[in-house]
Amino acid sequence: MSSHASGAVVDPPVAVYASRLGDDALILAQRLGGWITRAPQLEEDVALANIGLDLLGQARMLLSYAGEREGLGRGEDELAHLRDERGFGNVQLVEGQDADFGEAVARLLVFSAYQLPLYRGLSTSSDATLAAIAAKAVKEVAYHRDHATQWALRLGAGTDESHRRMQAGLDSVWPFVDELFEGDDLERRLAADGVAVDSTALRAEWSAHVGEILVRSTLTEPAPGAAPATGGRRGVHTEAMGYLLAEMQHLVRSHPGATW
Amino acid sequence: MSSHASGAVVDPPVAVYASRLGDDALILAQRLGGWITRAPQLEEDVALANIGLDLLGQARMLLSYAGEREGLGRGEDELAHLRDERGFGNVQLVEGQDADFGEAVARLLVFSAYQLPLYRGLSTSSDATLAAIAAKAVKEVAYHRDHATQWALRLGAGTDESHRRMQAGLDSVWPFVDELFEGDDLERRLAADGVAVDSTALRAEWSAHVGEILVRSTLTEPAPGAAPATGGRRGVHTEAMGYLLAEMQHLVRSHPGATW
Amino acid sequence: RDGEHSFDALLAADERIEPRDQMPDGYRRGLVRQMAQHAHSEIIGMQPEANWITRAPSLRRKAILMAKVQDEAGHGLYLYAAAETLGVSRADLLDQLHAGTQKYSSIFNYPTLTWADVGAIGWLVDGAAITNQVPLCRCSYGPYARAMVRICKEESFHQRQGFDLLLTLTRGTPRQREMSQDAVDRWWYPSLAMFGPPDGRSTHGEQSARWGIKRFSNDELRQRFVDMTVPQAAVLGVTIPDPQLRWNPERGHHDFTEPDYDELFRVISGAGPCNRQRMEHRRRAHDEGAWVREAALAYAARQSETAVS
Amino acid sequence: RDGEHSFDALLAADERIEPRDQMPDGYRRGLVRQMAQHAHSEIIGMQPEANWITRAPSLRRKAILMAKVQDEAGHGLYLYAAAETLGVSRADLLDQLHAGTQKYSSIFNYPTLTWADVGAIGWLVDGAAITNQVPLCRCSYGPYARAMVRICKEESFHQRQGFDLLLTLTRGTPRQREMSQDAVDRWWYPSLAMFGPPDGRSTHGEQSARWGIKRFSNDELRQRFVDMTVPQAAVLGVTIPDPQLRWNPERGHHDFTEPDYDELFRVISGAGPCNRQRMEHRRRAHDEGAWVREAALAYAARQSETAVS
Repeated sequence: MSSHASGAVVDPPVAVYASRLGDDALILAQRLGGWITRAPQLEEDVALANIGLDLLGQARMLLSYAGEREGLGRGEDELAHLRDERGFGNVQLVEGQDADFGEAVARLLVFSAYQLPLYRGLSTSSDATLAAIAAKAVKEVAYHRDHATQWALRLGAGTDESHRRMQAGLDSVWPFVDELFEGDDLERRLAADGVAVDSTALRAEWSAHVGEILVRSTLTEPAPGAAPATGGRRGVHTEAMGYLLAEMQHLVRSHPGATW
Repeated sequence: MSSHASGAVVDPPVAVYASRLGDDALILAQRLGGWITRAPQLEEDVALANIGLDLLGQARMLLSYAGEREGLGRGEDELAHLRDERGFGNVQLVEGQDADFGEAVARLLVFSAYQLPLYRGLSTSSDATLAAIAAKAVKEVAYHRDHATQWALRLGAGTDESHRRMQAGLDSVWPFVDELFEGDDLERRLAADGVAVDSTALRAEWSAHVGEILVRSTLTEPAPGAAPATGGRRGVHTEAMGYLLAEMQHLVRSHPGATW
Repeated sequence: RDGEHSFDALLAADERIEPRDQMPDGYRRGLVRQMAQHAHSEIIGMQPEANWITRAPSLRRKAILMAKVQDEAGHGLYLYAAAETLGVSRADLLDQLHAGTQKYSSIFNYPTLTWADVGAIGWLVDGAAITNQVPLCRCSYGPYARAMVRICKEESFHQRQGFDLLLTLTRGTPRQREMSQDAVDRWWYPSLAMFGPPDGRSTHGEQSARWGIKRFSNDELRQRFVDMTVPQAAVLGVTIPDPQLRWNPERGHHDFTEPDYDELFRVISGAGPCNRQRMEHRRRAHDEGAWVREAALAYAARQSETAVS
Repeated sequence: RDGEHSFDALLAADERIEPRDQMPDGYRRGLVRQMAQHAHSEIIGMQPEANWITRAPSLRRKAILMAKVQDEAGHGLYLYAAAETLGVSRADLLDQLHAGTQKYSSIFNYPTLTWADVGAIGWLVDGAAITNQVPLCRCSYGPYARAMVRICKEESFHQRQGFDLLLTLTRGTPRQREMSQDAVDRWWYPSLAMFGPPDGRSTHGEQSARWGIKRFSNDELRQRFVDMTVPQAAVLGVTIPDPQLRWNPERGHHDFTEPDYDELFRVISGAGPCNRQRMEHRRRAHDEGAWVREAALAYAARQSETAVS
């Protein structure tokens, strides 16, 4: 599918790159938004909303920038609400609907432990806008990672049931880990120019952090996935994605041209 | 809200009436469609698909007729996919997402026991199209009611767990019973002309059938609801409806003017 | 300071009662009941708005809505904390909410059917809440008064956001305008009913007034809300669904049609369109979160053991 | 008729083996394995298409799709029943599916990402299935052969519906055309892989051929499918994603690029994009339905007791 038909950002590379990272943040924010009023305690409704808001803020800046560099007059809302599924470039990890709080913690741990070194690297990007967005976001994501870490420790070492559920959550998100560090030509070229971060280089820090948490919380690292996810950056998603987008986009799609 | 803005059928009365009955069938078909691949056994996947297909067929004929009598050039698909929530006239009973198979059986029992005498009455409507649609549908709905009845008996008198769940299903759909027999001015006027069926007159047969099933299956009739549902015919729905429509309409809304 | 004498003296001097002060049992009980009900309303009130977070039609509005619902959780936390100064626990109060022995505001038992409902809730429901709550910033119980100061500041922000949302719709497409009018039509009378029964039928009013908890009657507050809201409706260009509504120059107030108080009592007693759904949602979140709370307690206990040993 | 002699005689005469006939253990085992795998494929194969029932873009297409998925459940029922003539039970076969000890077709481990995928599945996947299955209508085991006759009739109906769906898209808007090409791009090679490994790497082929179960080799069937499909693609106006694809007048067949058989083996052994999801969905439906099946059994037992007493 030519990406134009699906609404994907296709040019220039920096716009594609910004839209991918923006999509990661947007889709996870959407999932976290669905948690509010369903959290195990009020403090956690507040915390998940906070993290969702941070991610949504990152998504807005990144998608706005993608639209600006694309130069076709699309802003954050056109990109969020008027692209088709095949036009989204997020990793599949962020699409999943959490079976329970244990899975939500596992997903956030895995994602924030990836996003933190990514944004830290990006904060020295030769692209001043990306650098500024990332510099602001690093502080937010450090909090996300810490929050997920604290919960992983509590759940992993809490009760037998919480240990079991936290482990099941990890098992469930683990097949989506490899895709985070996959990289592709576009990213490599941008990284060579000092614009992007080479995501394959982030795995060491990720493994060190997540590995330490697993040990401290007596959780077992799931076996390397037989079927690692792949394709999100090329617009190949899980079947959960279509339902997420239907919900997210329906109102805007129902009122062509309206302002909200 | 003026019904035009929401896309509701507003004139002539027979078109409104046909669209209401069509919406009942459409929305329940949509819910049954979601059951396929999730039924307790293969035979039941087949049966629920059958019932869903019957209802979808009724919906298509009723909505096509509504569009025809409305005379604005709208067909079944415009009515199904391009009306807003406030423009749908179905009863709230059919909107609910079943918590389990017991609730699905309870909903189908309650609904088909209403639809059967309704269609039987309508098969002698002075409106030849409505009469023909109803005459065909009577046979289908008789099967639906029988199917739901057989399951209500099996579950009610099966095991302790199935009894508990079947009772919970009944309790859950019971607040939506009164609305079926509520009637309104439009219906009364059409009934006086021999076009429509006065739904208030259907309750006796409904109660006789459902009451007998409850006795035979040792189930308890839930207490009359403190908060009976109302408003579906005027476009006031439950909060589940918006999500159902987002899923149902998203693709069509995403491709304005396309043919499928 | 000692006992009831100083309690009366503090009241008379319009000073704040603090947790360590002695106070009549009825005062304490009434305050706990009111603060709990207020906290519960914040928590249950998250649901009708959260219903639109995943469907908000712009990312800016999504962020505003998410932040608003988050604020409501925060308000719940302040209020439970304020109630805890009187020797009750949040866990017990939540149990009473879940058991149905403590109430929450009837307004949250109506469904949010369209995006415009989010605006109408902000404008009308938060507007009514502020009218009710501003006087509470000066109520006699210190922790409650201080919580209300913070809450009112945020609520008035929310009310402006709701107004702004509606204004965008009323200046938008014909369908958007219809959507706003429809929302106002459905939320107007339930908002009026938020002030409670008319003074003649109100139960706790007099004693609360003497204790400096309630400074204006239900009807006074309702009138104040109507007078504040009518000119805002004109700016929005929506019609308030009350043909009797008009300015009465003799009274210096608007005349208006009272809400259906029988409906109010029905909804309070459980018969609103969403009572069952709201309570089930709340109980499910609580029950499904039990294992998480237990794990956190077990972990904390183990940590403090380790710290001691 | 007695024993192996008559079994061989029946095979030699190209007559059907029936359940009461004696047959070699290997024949029986192989048939059970193949019929079970075939039945499981129908059941799991419902999922990728059912994924679009609630989202179909017209009521007519929704009805067609619902009927198709229903047919697949029906095919599963025929095939389990045919397998049961060999002394196994559907419940046991399902247990083996759920335990992962029996397989299903690898094709259903790919996701349906857009509406066009529903068309591509009908056109390509059902097209490949028919190519595989038509010869089975003449296979040596009677109940299997008769089940296949019914199934093939319905499958060819499904294939035309899939083609018609895609044709509507390729004659539609540019976005619809792109959507169809994208679907064909993603489903082409997995469909080619449905015929199994190339003849050199196939495990059960020879014995099955001798027993009259498999009448053509994997590669013969794959070639037949390609030759049938290429002109249909031209009518649709979609490009088959194979730059090597061309008519070879000497062979009287199309040359084409083989699918990635390593991927096929990976997907069969559990590493497709949706293996986990499909199995979890299937197991969940089965587990969540256990109480219903138990209730039906308990009720039937009580009914027959009552009938006897």
